[in-house]
Amino acid sequence: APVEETAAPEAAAPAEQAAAPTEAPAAEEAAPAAETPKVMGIVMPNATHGFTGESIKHAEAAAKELAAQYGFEYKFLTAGEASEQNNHIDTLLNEQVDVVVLWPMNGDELRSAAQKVMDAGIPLVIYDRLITDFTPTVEFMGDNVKIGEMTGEYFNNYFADEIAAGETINILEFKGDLSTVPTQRTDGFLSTASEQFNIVQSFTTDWQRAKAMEQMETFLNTSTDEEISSIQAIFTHDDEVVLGVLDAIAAYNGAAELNIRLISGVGARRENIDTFAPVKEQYGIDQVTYAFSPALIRQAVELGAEILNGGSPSGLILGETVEVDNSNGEEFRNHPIYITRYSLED
Amino acid sequence: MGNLLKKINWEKVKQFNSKYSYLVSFIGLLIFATIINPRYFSYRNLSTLMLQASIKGIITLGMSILIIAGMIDLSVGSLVALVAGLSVVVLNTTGNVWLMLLFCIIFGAILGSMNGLLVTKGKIAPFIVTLATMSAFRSVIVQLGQGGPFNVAADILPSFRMIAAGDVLGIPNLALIFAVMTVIIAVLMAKTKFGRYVYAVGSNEQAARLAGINVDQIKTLAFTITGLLTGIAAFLLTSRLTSITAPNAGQSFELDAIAAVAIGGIAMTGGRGVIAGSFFGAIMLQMIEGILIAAKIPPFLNGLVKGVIIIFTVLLQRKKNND
Amino acid sequence: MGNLLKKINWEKVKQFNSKYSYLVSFIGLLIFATIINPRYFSYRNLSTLMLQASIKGIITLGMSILIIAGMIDLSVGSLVALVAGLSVVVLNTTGNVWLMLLFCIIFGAILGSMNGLLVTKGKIAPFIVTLATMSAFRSVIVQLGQGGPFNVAADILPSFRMIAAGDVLGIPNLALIFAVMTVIIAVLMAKTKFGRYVYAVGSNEQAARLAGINVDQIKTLAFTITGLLTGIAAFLLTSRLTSITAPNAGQSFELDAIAAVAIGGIAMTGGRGVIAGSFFGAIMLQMIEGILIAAKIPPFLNGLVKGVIIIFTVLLQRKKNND
Amino acid sequence: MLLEMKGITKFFGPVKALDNVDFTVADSEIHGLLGENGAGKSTLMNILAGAIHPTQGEIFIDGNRIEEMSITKSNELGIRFIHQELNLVNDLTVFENLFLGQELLTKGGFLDKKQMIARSAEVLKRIKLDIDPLTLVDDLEASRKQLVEIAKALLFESKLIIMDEPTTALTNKEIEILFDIMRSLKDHGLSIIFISHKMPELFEICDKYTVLRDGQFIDSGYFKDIDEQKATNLLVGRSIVDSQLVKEDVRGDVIFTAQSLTCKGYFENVSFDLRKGEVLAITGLHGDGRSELSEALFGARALTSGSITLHGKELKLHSIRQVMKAGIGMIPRNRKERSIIKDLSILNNLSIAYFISKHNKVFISRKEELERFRRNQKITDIKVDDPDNYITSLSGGNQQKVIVSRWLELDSDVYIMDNPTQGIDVGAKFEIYKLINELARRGKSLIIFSAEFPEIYKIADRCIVMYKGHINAQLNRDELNEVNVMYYATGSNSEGFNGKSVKKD
Ligand SMILES: Nc1ncnc2c1ncn2[C@@H]1O[C@H](COP(=O)(O)OP(=O)(O)OP(=O)(O)O)[C@@H](O)[C@H]1O
Ligand SMILES: Nc1ncnc2c1ncn2[C@@H]1O[C@H](COP(=O)(O)OP(=O)(O)OP(=O)(O)O)[C@@H](O)[C@H]1O
Ligand SMILES: [Mg+2]
Ligand SMILES: [Mg+2]
Repeated sequence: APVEETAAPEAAAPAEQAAAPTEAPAAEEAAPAAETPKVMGIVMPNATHGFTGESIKHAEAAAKELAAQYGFEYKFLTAGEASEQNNHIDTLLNEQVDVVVLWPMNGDELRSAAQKVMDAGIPLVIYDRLITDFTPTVEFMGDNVKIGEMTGEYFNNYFADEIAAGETINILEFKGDLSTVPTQRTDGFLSTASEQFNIVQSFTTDWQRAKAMEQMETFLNTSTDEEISSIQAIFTHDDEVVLGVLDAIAAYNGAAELNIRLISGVGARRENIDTFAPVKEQYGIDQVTYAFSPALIRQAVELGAEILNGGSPSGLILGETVEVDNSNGEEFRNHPIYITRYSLED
Repeated sequence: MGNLLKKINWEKVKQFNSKYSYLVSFIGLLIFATIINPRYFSYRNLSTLMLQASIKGIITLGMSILIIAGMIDLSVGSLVALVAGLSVVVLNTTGNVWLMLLFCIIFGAILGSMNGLLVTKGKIAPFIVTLATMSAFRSVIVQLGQGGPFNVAADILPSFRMIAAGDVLGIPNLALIFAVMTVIIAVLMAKTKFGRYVYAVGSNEQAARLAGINVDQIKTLAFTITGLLTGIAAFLLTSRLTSITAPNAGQSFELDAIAAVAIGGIAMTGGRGVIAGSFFGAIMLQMIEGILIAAKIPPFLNGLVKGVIIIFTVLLQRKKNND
Repeated sequence: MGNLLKKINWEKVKQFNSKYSYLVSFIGLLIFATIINPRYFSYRNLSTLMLQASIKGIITLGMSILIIAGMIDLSVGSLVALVAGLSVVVLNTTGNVWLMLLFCIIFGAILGSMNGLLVTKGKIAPFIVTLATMSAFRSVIVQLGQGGPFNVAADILPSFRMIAAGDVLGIPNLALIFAVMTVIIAVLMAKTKFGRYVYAVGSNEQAARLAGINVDQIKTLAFTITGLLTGIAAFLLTSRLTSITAPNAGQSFELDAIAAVAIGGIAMTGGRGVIAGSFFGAIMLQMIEGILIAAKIPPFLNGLVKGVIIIFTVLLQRKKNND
Repeated sequence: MLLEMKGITKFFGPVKALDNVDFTVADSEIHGLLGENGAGKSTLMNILAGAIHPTQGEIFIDGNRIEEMSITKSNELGIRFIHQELNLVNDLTVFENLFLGQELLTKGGFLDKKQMIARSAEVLKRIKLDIDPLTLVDDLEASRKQLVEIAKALLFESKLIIMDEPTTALTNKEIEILFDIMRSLKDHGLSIIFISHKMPELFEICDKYTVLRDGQFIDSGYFKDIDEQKATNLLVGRSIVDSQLVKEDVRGDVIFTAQSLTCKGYFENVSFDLRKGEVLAITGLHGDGRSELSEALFGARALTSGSITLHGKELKLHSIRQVMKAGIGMIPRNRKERSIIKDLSILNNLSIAYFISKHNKVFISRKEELERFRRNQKITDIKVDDPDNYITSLSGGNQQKVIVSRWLELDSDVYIMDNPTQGIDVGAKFEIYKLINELARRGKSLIIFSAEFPEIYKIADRCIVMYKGHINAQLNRDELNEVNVMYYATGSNSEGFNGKSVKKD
């Protein structure tokens, strides 16, 4: 994927680019009669799992901060599926907002609505989903395919010896759910991972730790010892899922010898990094995860604020994906991505 | 004689109150929304509201029939996804919108009647049958699309999306279609034998059977009509979205439809309520979304406020019913 | 006289069949699973099965009471999340597991009774009340956690997780707790006045009232007990996961519980069925998950196969019931 | 022959409900079908109407053999069936119920509401039923519902009307109207099968009889050739001595006082008291507010004003449970809707009220439940195979016996019984009367709401006659005769000066 600009979280802060307006602490009170404040419309998916939940938190926090800083208003809308997001866009168009920041449930389903926004002459910021054959004002993306690709490459390096020796490496896959994001992660993985990786079984976890745990438990209980012992690595789509898999491994008391050496996740959550060392020590399992931070959404909101302030960002901006494994786990805690992510806690 | 007149009047008043209770809620909600946001009460906003309510609204019509018949359908959301996903394939292959519409109607009706047959021939509770088919329908379309979206081909897209995006004399097409469907179903339920039998079956199945009504047939038909309506909704949804993501298209439409039926004043126990109620119910449910926005409810609290408003809306009607 | 004997025996056989129909399904499913994967039928696997079924199973017990009483509760999944999330806070602040358990039980019961009061005092259908509270409970806990997880503090974690992970003489704690809860609820429903009243209310509310049963009280109690059981489930879930993600903890537990009740042979129309049925129902539902894994069903098709198996399991019982 | 049923056999599982029964009805004939509770009368009629299928046997209508009788087919053949239990759709209006399944349509295929309402009004007028066809059936009380059922059978041209105990919920006046209609239908060439447990009725209206016993055909013939004694013997298979009923005098103190009870729209200013060991009958015609009064006495309907004292203490009437605990039991009318818990077994149905006021243990004991059942089975003669069967497997009369037993188990001081012998056969009725006398002798007080004069006469010490929501007269045992009761029930005494009604004011 062509990266036009790699934006570190704090680098794209619009404060620097924008012609800084008067430092009005609370815009609504500061300029009540002069002119109606500009409005930013933000449309996001519902909080249905940890990632969307944290994303909403960051998006709202960012919107609040920036609104106070620059004196605009914002409307924050979430929805459970695409047609409701379409409805939200209609509502925002009725309200004649000045910029729309949209995180579509699924890109193509919002095409028609996105087109309407553009047709109405309203600048549109799209976050994290590609809409086929459509160019919004500006796009900001985490890169799910890239995460998959990087995981594949990591697996190739980790098992370089076995691959060189022509061995087949059996692995398990724990998907998120059945939607596009997991599909992209898997596609990316398959595109780079060596052909010698053999996915023995795939599970769909609905991003739930409990489900992943049950699935792993059942796999361990109902497979032959040889089958179990043959598994060398586990590819997952999410850090929470990793914890579920580890729970099951920890609870395993069967006869088979476990030869799992590597588990991959996505998220680089604090809770997971905490387990890196103890898991390595107890079970000899290495972990790798990719910092796909829910705080990235801040940058989309910042792009919206930039537009409201007269800036004109454009094109496709890709969020940074950082690889975190046992080697840099502790270091990563000082990384801006990590710091921003947990900045909202008291 | 004066006594008799009095009696009739009293009955009429009571009947009116219980019959049009949904209007009480509707007006209450409208006032509430307008207080929160004075701009709410505008033609443009209200017509958008109806447009927004239309797709789920059409499903709500079907759901009302089922609930009046004492049943329920949890599979409509998945059915939307299944029909809509495949209809994209039909459209892309044939390039013919009418063929696609026909497909949606027929395939929807077939899936609906499948639910109906499982309920009547299999003698399984509707809740369970449709819980199972909810899972099955979704699974089939996700498998067919391998998790990915079904996209309307680029050449057909611009004209096709105008079905949902267009309007007639300033009235959005979707709103118009919703209104027409409501009238058709309202007539079906109030003015035909079928409608009468649906009420009878929902109120007292045994009595209906002893009156010579073919209860199984009515139930199957109710499911079939719901499937058909859901098929139409799938068609419209496809035009509105121009892309169907199998895993979550139509997600939780069933719950929204059921909630709409309930706040439209149709009894969950069957046998009572009118279609006009579900029409307003669907619109009210959409109004709640609008209220959440206007009142600037923090996103995480949307669910709480929505739940409270639903309860409140239903309560408002119950009061009137019981007096 | 010989005639009479014959008569009685036949009745007994029929009664046995209809009473223990869930066993027919259970054995059927077990054979099916074992054919697919001979290793299925092992002590280790069966005990894990029961462990896995336990948390939702305890909720299923509550759901059975409600369904026997002719009601339903869609809010249990959200209730689990709300109670579990806050219980983590209680545990982390007090460091006392017993206090946390007490909190889960009491808070669960309070939320349950809230549902019950809305149903009885508000005269709103259980489906609608709990649809609304499902949304509300979830919203509250997501708001409190601001979308993020509630993590058990690191110092308490190792001992705390052993509640769910531990075992007694090789029997997993969770399985044991589930079994004990089943016995308690089974006795409650079969051997006490309360249980008898629940059946009566679910079968004919008016007759129950005229026999002196305080129908509202029984309904509220049924909801309260379900809330309490769900609170216990939340406690166990917290111990099992040691981290509660507010937006999706307990997600769709309600549907699983209802499906388990149904395949356990309890009539969705109320008044009939036994608790042992839901025990096996919960285990069967878990078996289906196991079968999906053992049969290596492609993930996209899981839903289809699950739906088919549910229908099939219920059908298996109906046949026996009606003959 | 209009109808011939040949060799009808029906099994319900192992239970042989009908055993090779023959049954014939000629044109223009009112045919009484007699039998004890559980004899198979309803089953036979259900088979005739196509509601259930016989295990064996044939049905001929006008000499033509009918294959696979179904509800629709029997309708088309002109057979109407008024079921023993109410089968109306409560959420529909009267006219919608009347035409249910046979709606009139306009040319466009839509429901012809206007015509259906007009025709309904006609038929309601014919049976002298003063209700608006647009009334919701739910708002009608049981006897009105029963009349709507009857009206439903008269709506279309028919050849044969089956009436399965149509009079159990009706008052004398309504029964007379029904009989008038039956006679006129007969004049028009129709035949009617009439099922009842009330001998005088049968002798008054029927031409022929057929007796069933234990599912078997016993005898058939003309009523003019037999008398009540003979009929009873045929029915029961042994002779019953009716003269044993001895009423003793009441000497107890007043234990129960109703003071100025008013329930707006139904009854007004009702006061009476009740002595220990006294049997008080309350009777009247439709619109007397009697049924609402019975509910109010039990706390099942809120009073507008007034109070009730029991044992000198004022009753808390807002909770049925409290009323029961204070020592009052009540058998409600309309068994199917108000008493039968269809998913519970016979055993559990019998026990349910006992738990409310008598049971103090933590657990239910099956042994005790069985004992309770056996004891009552002896008293009320419940015919049952296995007490663990669902109560719906019992015949109507036997269900009623279970319900009576349910309340006897409470050992209450005061019993309110609303139409307690609904559908109970001659033999068992006699047992129940004996029982009531026995209860009174043991110092229990009873308030019996009934419209059956012979019943009242057999058991009552005193009788309150209500008229339009007021107590119109209190008759002592020596004043008790049918003429007197009718005189006050129709309000003949007050006619001319104050016939004011409290109904729906
Ligand atoms: N659904 C059923 N299942 C099992 N047994 C039944 C069923 N219906 C009726 N029976 C049995 O069939 C027999 C005849 O019952 P039926 O209702 O015909 O009696 P009946 O003559 O109408 O009595 P009653 O005067 O009490 O109404 C009874 O023994 C009854 O228990
Ligand atoms: N086979 C039938 N089925 C149902 N109703 C019938 C049938 N034959 C006649 N009727 C109805 O019976 C009613 C006659 O009842 P009734 O005898 O009270 O009236 P009538 O005017 O006295 O009769 P008549 O014409 O003999 O003097 C009519 O309304 C007619 O529709
Ligand atoms: Mg009978
Ligand atoms: Mg005449």
